Amino acid sequence: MEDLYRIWQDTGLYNFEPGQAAMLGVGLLLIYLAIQKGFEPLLLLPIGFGAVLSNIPVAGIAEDGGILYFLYAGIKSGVFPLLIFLGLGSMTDFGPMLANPKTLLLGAAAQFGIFGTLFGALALNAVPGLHFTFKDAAAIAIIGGADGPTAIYVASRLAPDLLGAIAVAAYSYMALVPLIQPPIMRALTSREERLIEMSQLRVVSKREKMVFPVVLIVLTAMLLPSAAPLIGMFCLGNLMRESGVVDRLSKTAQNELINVVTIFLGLSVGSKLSASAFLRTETLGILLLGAIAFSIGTAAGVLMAKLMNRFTKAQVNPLIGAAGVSAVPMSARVANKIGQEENPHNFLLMHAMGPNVAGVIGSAVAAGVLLALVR
Amino acid sequence: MEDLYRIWQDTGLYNFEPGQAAMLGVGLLLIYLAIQKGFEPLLLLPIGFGAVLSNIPVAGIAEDGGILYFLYAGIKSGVFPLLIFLGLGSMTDFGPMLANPKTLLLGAAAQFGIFGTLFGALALNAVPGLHFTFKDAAAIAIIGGADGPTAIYVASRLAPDLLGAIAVAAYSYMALVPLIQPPIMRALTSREERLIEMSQLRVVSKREKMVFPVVLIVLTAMLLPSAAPLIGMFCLGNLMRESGVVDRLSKTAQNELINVVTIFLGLSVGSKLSASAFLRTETLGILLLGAIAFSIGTAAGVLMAKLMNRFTKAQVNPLIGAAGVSAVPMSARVANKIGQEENPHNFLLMHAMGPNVAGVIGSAVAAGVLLALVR
Amino acid sequence: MEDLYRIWQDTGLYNFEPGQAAMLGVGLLLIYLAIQKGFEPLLLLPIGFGAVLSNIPVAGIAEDGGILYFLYAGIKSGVFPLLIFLGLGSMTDFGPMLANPKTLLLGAAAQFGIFGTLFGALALNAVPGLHFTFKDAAAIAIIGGADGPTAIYVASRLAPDLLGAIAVAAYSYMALVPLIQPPIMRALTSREERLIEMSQLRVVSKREKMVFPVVLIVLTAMLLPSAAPLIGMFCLGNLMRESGVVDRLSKTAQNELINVVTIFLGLSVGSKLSASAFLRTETLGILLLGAIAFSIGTAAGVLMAKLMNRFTKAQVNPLIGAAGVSAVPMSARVANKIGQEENPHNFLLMHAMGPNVAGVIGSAVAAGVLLALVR
Amino acid sequence: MEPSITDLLQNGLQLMIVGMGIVFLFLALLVAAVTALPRLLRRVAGEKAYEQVAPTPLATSEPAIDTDVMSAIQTAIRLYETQN
Amino acid sequence: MEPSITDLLQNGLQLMIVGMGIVFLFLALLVAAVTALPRLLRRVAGEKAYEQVAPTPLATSEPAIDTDVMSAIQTAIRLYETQN
Amino acid sequence: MEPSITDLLQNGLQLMIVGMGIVFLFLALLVAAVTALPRLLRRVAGEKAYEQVAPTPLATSEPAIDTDVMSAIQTAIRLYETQN
Ligand code: NA
Ligand code: NA
Ligand code: NA
Repeated sequence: MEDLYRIWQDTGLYNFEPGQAAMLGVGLLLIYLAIQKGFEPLLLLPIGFGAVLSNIPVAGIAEDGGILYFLYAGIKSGVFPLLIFLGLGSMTDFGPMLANPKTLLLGAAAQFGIFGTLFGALALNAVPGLHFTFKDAAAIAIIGGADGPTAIYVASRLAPDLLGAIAVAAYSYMALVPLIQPPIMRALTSREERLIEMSQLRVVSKREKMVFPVVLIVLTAMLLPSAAPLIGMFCLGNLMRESGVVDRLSKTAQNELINVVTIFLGLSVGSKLSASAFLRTETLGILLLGAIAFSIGTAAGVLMAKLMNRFTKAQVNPLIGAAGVSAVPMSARVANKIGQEENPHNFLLMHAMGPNVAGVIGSAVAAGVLLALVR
Repeated sequence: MEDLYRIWQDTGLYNFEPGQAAMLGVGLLLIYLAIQKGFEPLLLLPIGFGAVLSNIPVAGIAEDGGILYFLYAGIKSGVFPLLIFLGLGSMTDFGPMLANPKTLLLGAAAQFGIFGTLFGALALNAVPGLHFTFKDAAAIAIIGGADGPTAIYVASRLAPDLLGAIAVAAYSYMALVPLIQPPIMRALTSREERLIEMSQLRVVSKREKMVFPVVLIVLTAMLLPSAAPLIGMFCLGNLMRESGVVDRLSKTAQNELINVVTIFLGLSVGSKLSASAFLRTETLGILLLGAIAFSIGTAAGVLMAKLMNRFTKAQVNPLIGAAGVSAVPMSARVANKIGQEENPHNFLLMHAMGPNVAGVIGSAVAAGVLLALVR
Repeated sequence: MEDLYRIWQDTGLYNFEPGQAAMLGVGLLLIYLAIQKGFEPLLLLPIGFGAVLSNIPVAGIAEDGGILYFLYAGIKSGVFPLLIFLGLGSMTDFGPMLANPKTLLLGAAAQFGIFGTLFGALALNAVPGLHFTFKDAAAIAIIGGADGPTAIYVASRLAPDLLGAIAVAAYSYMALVPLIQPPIMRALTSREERLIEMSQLRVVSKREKMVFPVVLIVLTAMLLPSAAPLIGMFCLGNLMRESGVVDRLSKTAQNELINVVTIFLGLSVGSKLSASAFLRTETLGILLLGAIAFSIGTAAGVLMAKLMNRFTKAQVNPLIGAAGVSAVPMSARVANKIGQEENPHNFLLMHAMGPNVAGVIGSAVAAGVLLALVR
Repeated sequence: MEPSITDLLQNGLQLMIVGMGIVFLFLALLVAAVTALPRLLRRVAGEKAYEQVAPTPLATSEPAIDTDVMSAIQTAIRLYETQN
Repeated sequence: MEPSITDLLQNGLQLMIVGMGIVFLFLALLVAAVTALPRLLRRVAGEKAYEQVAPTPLATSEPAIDTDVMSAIQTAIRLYETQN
Repeated sequence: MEPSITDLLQNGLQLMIVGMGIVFLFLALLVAAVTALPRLLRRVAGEKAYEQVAPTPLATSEPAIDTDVMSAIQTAIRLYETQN
């Protein structure tokens, strides 16, 4: 019964390395968090399942010839995150931001979460056993953008080895936004500030919405070409949406196309969750830095709002500054909820959508800076 | 008029080899069967059309540079059949199987169709003019799994040359299930057995359905990693379905994604229906073996049910054993129909769905065994 | 602040070459025409945006490693235009053509637009500064087919460098059909001719519609294999539609699949709109020749109808001859409109749909001739 | 050596003649095939089968609706005009 | 050197035995796992949680409808038959 | 040679300053552009054109088929009205 022996030699039980078993557990944990705790299930369920599949010994699902290996080409080439951006663009309504343009500055301020974390990651090199290169630090810092596809895009370019940990951290903390942000928001604002009611947003014409993505891509072309792939695909999606002349393309981009790519993207990210890449002290560092990144971004957004109130008459409720980290639409909802704790009739949701989508642009701009300067 | 002469030299009429003309006829026959006879049209129509296109002389549609050549990469890499499995997983309800777990054993027994056929294929080497290697025999045997994507996946790995004939046989016999199975089912059962009424299935909780795909992939990882790609993608689809938190992904997997891949898969399979690969004595052998495979599988399922009835009190109607070959949901319907011939109030459909989906798992496991041991 | 200097050196402002700036303008113009003037927005919006993206300096979006570079593989391989044809086939109703088969000849006559333009393009070599090879001329001539995917398919095979200009010309003139055709149609017909009422179309049986695509692909296989990829994918789509047994595949082919491919195709075409390829005297020649091509095709269709009226009793309104250029369904609508100017009760739309879809076949046949003879 | 314009034009003319010839030949063959089709199908299917098909068009797959709607409206209008 | 038919058949027989053995072993293990599953889930979730789950199946996502509908109809028919 | 932590931190600080600067500059420019946008659009389109845009959006969307059906129906209605 040589066959029986060979099949025994081919079993997972015979071949499991401790690291693989542990990573299988990590994959199952992600699936559990996605389903039972509602942690960004659209991404974390496929990522977790990808981790399970790619850590099955012998099967080689993530190695050359396996399906996850082929799918990963979509991340390596940058195509998957860019197509996700196309879909997100065709889902995004820039109306609230166009109605109150100064909220763009809140989206700018929150990017301090990125650059502060970059500094933090470099400082962690002082801890024995941790070693982050400048590229690593930049890739980790982008978690502070609170924007999954941007993080995956940048990480796949600057530090592919850290991609798994960075994506997991990014999506986990996005899911944890309702836990991370409120204490910071409350600590940095007075009750009076949280009670500020904002004037109703003006109606934004269809034409304005249509011209905006064109203005944005032209500005990007002029000033920051390295951000053009991300911002460009986002603008294309948004233009398809707002132009109203290619509805069938826009519908497909925001439904079937983004769904298919999401499945493939999640599985591919999961395929990078190998023991050798994930079970390192560095991962702990990344998880720590991710939490710091979200906190800094939140604080910077709130403080920026308070600063703006010193200079302009039309007051901004500083809570919406926290939405500048993006994590669309979670952080906008958090701002709204904290506001209603003080006054149930104070609806901040639409006001928070402005900095929220501005945060997407802001982190794409920051990504462009990192891609241009970190080599 | 040199041009006229050149275009005449480029016509199909000038270039048709007899084999190509014959294969064009085969393609048209498959299309006819698909449309007029309802033979698994979703697959056989694209396969037949792919055969037509790839046998047009000069055009080179299935040669390097032609569209069918590029599409075939999706089979060669295994990606297409695995994506089909993802979609099927998100269409499958394991409820009836979970309600009556012992029906899993019926799905196991029916796999005797695979291994018995393997033996038969090897025996056919005694016939002069027929020559099947061990790999060929294993690839042919998988027809007995009555599961299209599994057959295509295994054949593309073990015997790509036979892929066309194997796929055509697999789907044709699946369509012929209502003709092949009933005589065997009647011959092996008594009237009393066919009249057996089964106790109503218990309600299966959502949580059980959700945990099952996770249990299945973990077991596969432990015991039979070579089956992990097939079973893994199936489990992912099923988990997306049952988790209820990623409905948009699940809907896309079971609709647009599987539809697109089905078109591409069918065309690619058709592109392997060349005269040199199909017009051989071996194809007759494959067609013969396919019929045998389905018959053995059916018989084994029925006999297993009878055997089980000797040991357990809760009786199983042996007709549902025939559904163990999979061929979802055709063979379950056949079991139901034969049962109602004896007693119109005996609804076996739901009971037959248990072994039916168990048969899918069973043949994926058998495929894993073949892929692990046949080299 | 070396970083600041480096980022300035990376800006578009620092790097813009005049040609890139101009092409960015061309891209924006195409977007404007698509949205504000309704110029075939499904294609020209993505094409225009692709032109903008690919002309952003430094970003390299259309260079090796950029997303548009990867997407362009879908044109280079011919896969994208063929998938579009699959979708168009599953959207096309050949009923009106089958009800009045002689309208096929109108679709044949209109292809004179192609071959006349070929001659014209070669003649333009007499103009100093213009230089078209025979391949170039053939690729330009296909604009006269008034069929986007056919033009892109042929151009990608014969003159990839001219692809951008040819696609832009093809889609622009299709959008201009309501301006280009009417004067020619009026000039070549008398009032009496424009008043001709055609007898009502007979009902075409489902079976006829189902058999037609099979007849068409078999004829193509026999006589003109070089047209088989285009006509084959069209026939597959049409057969999926008319067979009625694979509705889910047909729906997907004519919706999500064609939408996704349209976005990718448009972007890829746009990526070929570089200054060096587009800002040449040749482009002016192409635009001129495109207008001529549509005019010749229109005239030939109308004159053919008049000729046919001399030989058959059942009179054909010569206006529907203009629909033979294809440009589905625009030119059929134009025929209907001009007819109703004379007699508002004369409904030519359905009659014009016959030559309209015949024109699609006609230009695919002409494409086959060009691909077979021009090397 | 580059071909002269005269050569090019001569080749172009030749291609035009051959090309239009083939296009017409192909579509004329198609006219013949399509014209013969209904009779052929009737013979294959037999009178009864054919008649059974006749009433179905209304129930055909939906993508064809545009055409059906158009011709229905057309018919309705014709009817209306003749009756008033 | 080609293997003889006898060798092939012997190998085939061996693979058959090993293969069917593994298939049965695997699915039998699955039977055990699936049988233990509801009890395990009840223990993990606690009685209350489990009962809270019970009423939901009707409200589950729609693709499952066929199954639910089928078993509902089955129950209804059984009831009807026993009561008449 | 590996860069020292001090070097890394210094570079990080520099990148932070430059990066935040560019982010703010870019988004501030966007604020300016967006603020100017409505006025600019009004000037380009002219008051009248601008007002004319308002009522149309409902009628914009693409499916041109309905247009044909619409005009057929419209014609039918016209006919009816004139003749009765
Ligand atoms: Na952000
Ligand atoms: Na099976
Ligand atoms: Na045409």
